[in-house]
Amino acid sequence: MDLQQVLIITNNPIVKNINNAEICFVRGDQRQVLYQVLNKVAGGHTLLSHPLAGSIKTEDNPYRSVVLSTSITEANLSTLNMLEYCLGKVESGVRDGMQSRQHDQLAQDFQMIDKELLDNALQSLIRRQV
Amino acid sequence: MANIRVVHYLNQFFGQIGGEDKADITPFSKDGPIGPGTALEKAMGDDMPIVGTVICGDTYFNENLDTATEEVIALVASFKPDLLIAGPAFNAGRYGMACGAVCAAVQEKLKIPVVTGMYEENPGADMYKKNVYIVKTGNSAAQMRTAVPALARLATRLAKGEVIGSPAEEGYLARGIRKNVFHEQRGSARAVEMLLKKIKGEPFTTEYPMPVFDRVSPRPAIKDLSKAKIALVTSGGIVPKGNPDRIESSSASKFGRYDISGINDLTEETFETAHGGYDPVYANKDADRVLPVDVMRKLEREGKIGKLHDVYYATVGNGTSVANAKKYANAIGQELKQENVDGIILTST
Amino acid sequence: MVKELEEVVNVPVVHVCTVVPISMTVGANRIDPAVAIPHPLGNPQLNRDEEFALRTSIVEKALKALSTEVSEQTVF
Amino acid sequence: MQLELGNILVKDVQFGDKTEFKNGIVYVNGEELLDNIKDDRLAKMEVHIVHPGDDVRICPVKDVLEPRVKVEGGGQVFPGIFGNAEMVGSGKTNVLKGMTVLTVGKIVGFQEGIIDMSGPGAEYTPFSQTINLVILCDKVEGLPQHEHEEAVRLAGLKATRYIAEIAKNVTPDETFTFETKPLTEQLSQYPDLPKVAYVYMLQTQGLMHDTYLYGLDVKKILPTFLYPTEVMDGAIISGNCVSACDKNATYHHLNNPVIADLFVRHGKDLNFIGVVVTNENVTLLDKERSSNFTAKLVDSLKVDGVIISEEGFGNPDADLIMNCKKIEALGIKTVLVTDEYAGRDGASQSLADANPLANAVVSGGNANAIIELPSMSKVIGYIEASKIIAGGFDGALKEDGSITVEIQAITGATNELGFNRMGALEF
Repeated sequence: MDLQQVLIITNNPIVKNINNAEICFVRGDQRQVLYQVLNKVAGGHTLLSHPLAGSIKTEDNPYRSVVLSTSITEANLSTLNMLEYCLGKVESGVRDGMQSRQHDQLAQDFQMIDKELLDNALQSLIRRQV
Repeated sequence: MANIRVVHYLNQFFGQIGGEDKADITPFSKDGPIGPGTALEKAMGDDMPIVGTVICGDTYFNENLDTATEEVIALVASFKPDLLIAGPAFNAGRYGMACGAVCAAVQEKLKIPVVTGMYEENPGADMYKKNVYIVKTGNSAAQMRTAVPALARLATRLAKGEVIGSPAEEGYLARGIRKNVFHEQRGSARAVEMLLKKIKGEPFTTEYPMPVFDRVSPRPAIKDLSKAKIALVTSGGIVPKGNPDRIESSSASKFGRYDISGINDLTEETFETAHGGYDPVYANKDADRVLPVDVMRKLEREGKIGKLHDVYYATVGNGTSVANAKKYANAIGQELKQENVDGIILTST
Repeated sequence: MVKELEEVVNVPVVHVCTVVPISMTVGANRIDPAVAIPHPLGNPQLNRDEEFALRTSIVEKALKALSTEVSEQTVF
Repeated sequence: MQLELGNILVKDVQFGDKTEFKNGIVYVNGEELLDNIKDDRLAKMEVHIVHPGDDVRICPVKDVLEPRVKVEGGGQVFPGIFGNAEMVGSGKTNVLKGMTVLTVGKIVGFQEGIIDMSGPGAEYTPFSQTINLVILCDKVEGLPQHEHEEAVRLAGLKATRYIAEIAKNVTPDETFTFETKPLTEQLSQYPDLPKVAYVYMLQTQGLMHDTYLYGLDVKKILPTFLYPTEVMDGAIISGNCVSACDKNATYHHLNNPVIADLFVRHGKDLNFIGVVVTNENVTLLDKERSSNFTAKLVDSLKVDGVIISEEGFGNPDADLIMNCKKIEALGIKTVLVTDEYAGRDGASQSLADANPLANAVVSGGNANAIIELPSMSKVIGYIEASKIIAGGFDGALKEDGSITVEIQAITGATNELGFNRMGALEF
């Protein structure tokens, strides 16, 4: 696949102008990104990267970029299931009142890590037929 | 040490008032222990007298949940207790619900430790085990002899502020709280042990039972439809003609709340769909095809249901139903709770 | 949505829906299968009376679901 | 493949004029050590020695290593980083037991990793029980994070190799022999015992989350087979900076407890066939592919059961469940080792994925549990980091120097190899 077939949902300000990829910028926290992903998956887009980051607590991490296909097929129930479960995880963190840290000084580092994970996903996808 | 004042909650049967015929009796209290309370008091020892017993009929309690709870709390409070014990309810469903509700309310309002006992499959156990300690009992009053010491033991520990051990040690139903402990063996050794048992087909206990899915346990059925107030909610985007709230056709950021008192039928002239995800022709022609107001009114007239709630709620589920659910179902739910509806019909396209 | 309503309002909720697997996925406990996506409680092919009867039967099934005890996800 | 591990019991580590091992004591010439590991990318480096019971807090810890040196057999410890990726895992290897080399450096803002040598925090990390040679590294101005990570990683590896050299000609205090035969022979060695393999998941998400196998970035591998003894010779090293509580430090890899405990029962209760190494990637297709290959490899090993260990949390939970599901579908029994993020009150959903087939799980504990760490008279590193480390939160660092953190911030606290005795249970 090439980047034209890729839709990136992100709230990370340093994710922009990735060649031909379609970027949907979400103003909001990681939850909002995931809800947007959920909308798209329910609308038939294929989820390509896992909605959660690895080993960075969702309630701490302000930035998240998730990769989907631009093409639309039937909504995938098992993906919806997974998203629901991931959202459960994120929401439980919110309920716990754990979103308590200041992110100002960390913002750049979180942005950089998120971008790095995104680049890894794109590199892995780019040579692939979907 | 001063005595620990214990209050005991019982239903009409264990309170020695009578059987099902007395199940609608309103709450009242008596000094001292009654029925199973006598054995409980004995098991707890001299420094934990049961100073009073509060009794309420199961039917009355369950049919008047809010008022009954308040009445019971007031009676409990009048004894100035340090601890409340309810039941045990064994497998009696309504009694279990009452014991759970009383315990939860007393714990929250009076801020004293509470404990009850019931059979694992009692619906009250499922409902309240997360909030209160429920000692695991057998399924009928025949098991009173084993239930009493278990209940007394945990009650004593709770009253004295002792550290409560694991469900297995203390005999209560697991509450779903994950706590760190130090095991005898390190994790890898435990894993090897568990694997060998699993391969041999021997029983083993997982340290983390997988939640299959974050389900909500089914709520009890409506007993009498002819008295029930039913609310309609739809994710099919049915709105008054002109879409006064400007509900978006997809990714809706809000929900609508519309009064249908006096409306017997949704017509092409009065209602339409704001949904952008399906062919709107059919719903625009007759919105009852998504939100069955006409049928509900007929059933209301026929007395098959008590009342159709005057307000219905509409959202747009265009690929967004799952998403928006988390955001606004809560808000709709809070409103419907205030209105004391008895059941909800949710229609989706 | 159905899950949250049941939890928050603490009363039975029946989900009248066209795609039963989705309803299962979103965690509905009482499920009442409907006709088709654009007209879950109707059928434009039928005449007015027939359609009303069809809708009545679906709603009555929903009410039956509300008044039936269930212990797990149940399709009526 | 047969390996004899020779443990040299280290009584103490002290600074000295010459780096050598004498009378049970490791003497370190600090300047020579720093000389050996110097890197243009690192501006300032310091060496400290800390002991169990010291009133010392180390923070933020990047990696923990253990000095090991090949005495006999091919290759060298940390193959692929050093030398030509020659196969390791046979012959003899000496270990300086009881000490670690521990790197400290602030690489990203939210990086974590506290080791308290005494007090309540010490109970949660195994590295409060070892004598630690601490190497503190500061980067030169403007060095990008991935270069910084690499520089600190190499500094740790080089320092460990430098120290390990002194163990080469020492007669070990105790020796242990581990052997795994080639597959067909191993399968027939104990025909009556259940055959067991180990599925070893490694964090491979990208910067700050990487692991290396014979020097190769593990996100680029397909799941592969290893003899357990290869791991003991440093075939797997950590490049992981995040998630202190449940990342596998290089020390954990070298001393992998699953491998150790499977060997304890090997030939008695089970037949330990070998190790399948797999990764934890970011895309779903990569996850599917890796878990397919893992299941296929496990199937080809003809085993009755596997232990699967996770590293990290979040999307790796999906890999864990996929591996479990696909291996169980083959009729092979699984036990999972993971940890939990159940919220501070322990009431939240623990993992980001679940499946009823995962019915045998060992938990390394709830990483969100809160702990109060009193102030320490000495801090090595940057205590300000505790304000922003992943387990910390606003107000975590109090004026008296005490901090309130989730145990997530403590290095190795909820290790998912099952290194510790701690675990979470339902109450």
